[in-house]
Amino acid sequence: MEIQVLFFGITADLVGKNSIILLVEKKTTIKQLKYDLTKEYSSLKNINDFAIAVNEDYAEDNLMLKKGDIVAIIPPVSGG
Amino acid sequence: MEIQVLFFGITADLVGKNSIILLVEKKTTIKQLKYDLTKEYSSLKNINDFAIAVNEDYAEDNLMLKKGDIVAIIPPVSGG
Amino acid sequence: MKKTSVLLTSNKLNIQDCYDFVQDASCGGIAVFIGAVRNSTENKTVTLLDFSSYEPMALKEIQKIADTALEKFSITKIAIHHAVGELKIGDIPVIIAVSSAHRKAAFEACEYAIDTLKKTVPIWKKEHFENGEVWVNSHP
Amino acid sequence: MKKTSVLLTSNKLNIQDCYDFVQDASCGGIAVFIGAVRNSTENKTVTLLDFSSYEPMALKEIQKIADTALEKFSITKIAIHHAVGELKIGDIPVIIAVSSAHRKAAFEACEYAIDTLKKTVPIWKKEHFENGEVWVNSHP
Repeated sequence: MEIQVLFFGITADLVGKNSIILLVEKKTTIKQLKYDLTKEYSSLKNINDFAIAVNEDYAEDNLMLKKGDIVAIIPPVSGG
Repeated sequence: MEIQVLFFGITADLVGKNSIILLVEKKTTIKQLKYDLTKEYSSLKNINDFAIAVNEDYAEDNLMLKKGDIVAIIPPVSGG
Repeated sequence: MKKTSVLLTSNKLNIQDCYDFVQDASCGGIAVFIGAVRNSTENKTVTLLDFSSYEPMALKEIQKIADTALEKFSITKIAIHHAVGELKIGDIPVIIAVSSAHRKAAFEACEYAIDTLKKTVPIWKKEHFENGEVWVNSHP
Repeated sequence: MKKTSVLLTSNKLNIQDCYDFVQDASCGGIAVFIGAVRNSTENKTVTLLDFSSYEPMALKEIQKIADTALEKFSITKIAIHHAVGELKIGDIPVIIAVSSAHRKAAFEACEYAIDTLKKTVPIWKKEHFENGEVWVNSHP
């Protein structure tokens, strides 16, 4: 199934893109997605851990993705 | 010897004056002055304790007054 | 460089003035406290507050607070401005602004300054109600 | 009555706007935190900061902070305004203003809001130096 993945901050620079469409298996968890992304974009290993948001909310590692989800890669934030 | 005594806040209302010239013995302490003032102006008993400043600084009970001192009666403050 | 701005005035206080004084290129955070005249005390409706002071001593005590805050906390600049005279609901009796490299010290110094001001500075307020008036803090 | 004002903007932030929003006749104290762009980080000279955000999520997270502050503390109103885009030294990336009947709650809520914002809101800053640039917080 297709999901959209958005990259922000340093991750957009490392991956060289702001957004991709990714094909994932049904029942893929956030944890699995993180593993897959880091495998595909090994440059992501160069930063502190990143968080994942699904449809604009922070997601736990065990959440399962659904078709059409918008996933955002959230490197350590630095607002304020 | 002569000293000047200034009244502020509620004490000016209670005493009915902003300022008096007072004759005190040499070596009068702040503690003695408070006692004398409360005796002379018994309405001062109607308020919470008051502090005394001498020449614009808070004074301890054991400080001795000097000729020409400017003494201020400081009821509980309520700025801010 | 002047690090403290101390003011006792019958004019309207200005937040931007305090901010502009403490703002500094080395500072990452500015904490500001603004006192405001509330419309009630202990369920009684306040119509206005009248602030009086022992002016020379009040200025000295406010200056002491500013100087002590600079010693006690890692801050850059501090402004303490207080109004006197008649203030209406919503008017501003006091503004305290503190700048520092990091925000924690600015918050701490700002709270220290307002807490101390309310204990030591010879300023008094008389609350006026619809049917009377009272000197705040003065009665047992 | 609207109790929260949340803003993410590429325009200049305005302290008076935040004050005016939170000011209320029932409030005796207003605590304000103003973030400012510092001229140095770890002894390196900063020339400018570039703030980017995941805008819809950032707005939701800022709104959550405002709502939670209203639940956790005895406060009346809260404004949280954040800037995005390029900011120079002395410019203001964030303003948080909190009003309450009594000052303690306003200070606590203001610190809570800025502390939480720095942990949860998806906003990132890139620091530009004379000879390079770096994403803040991103490297081990």
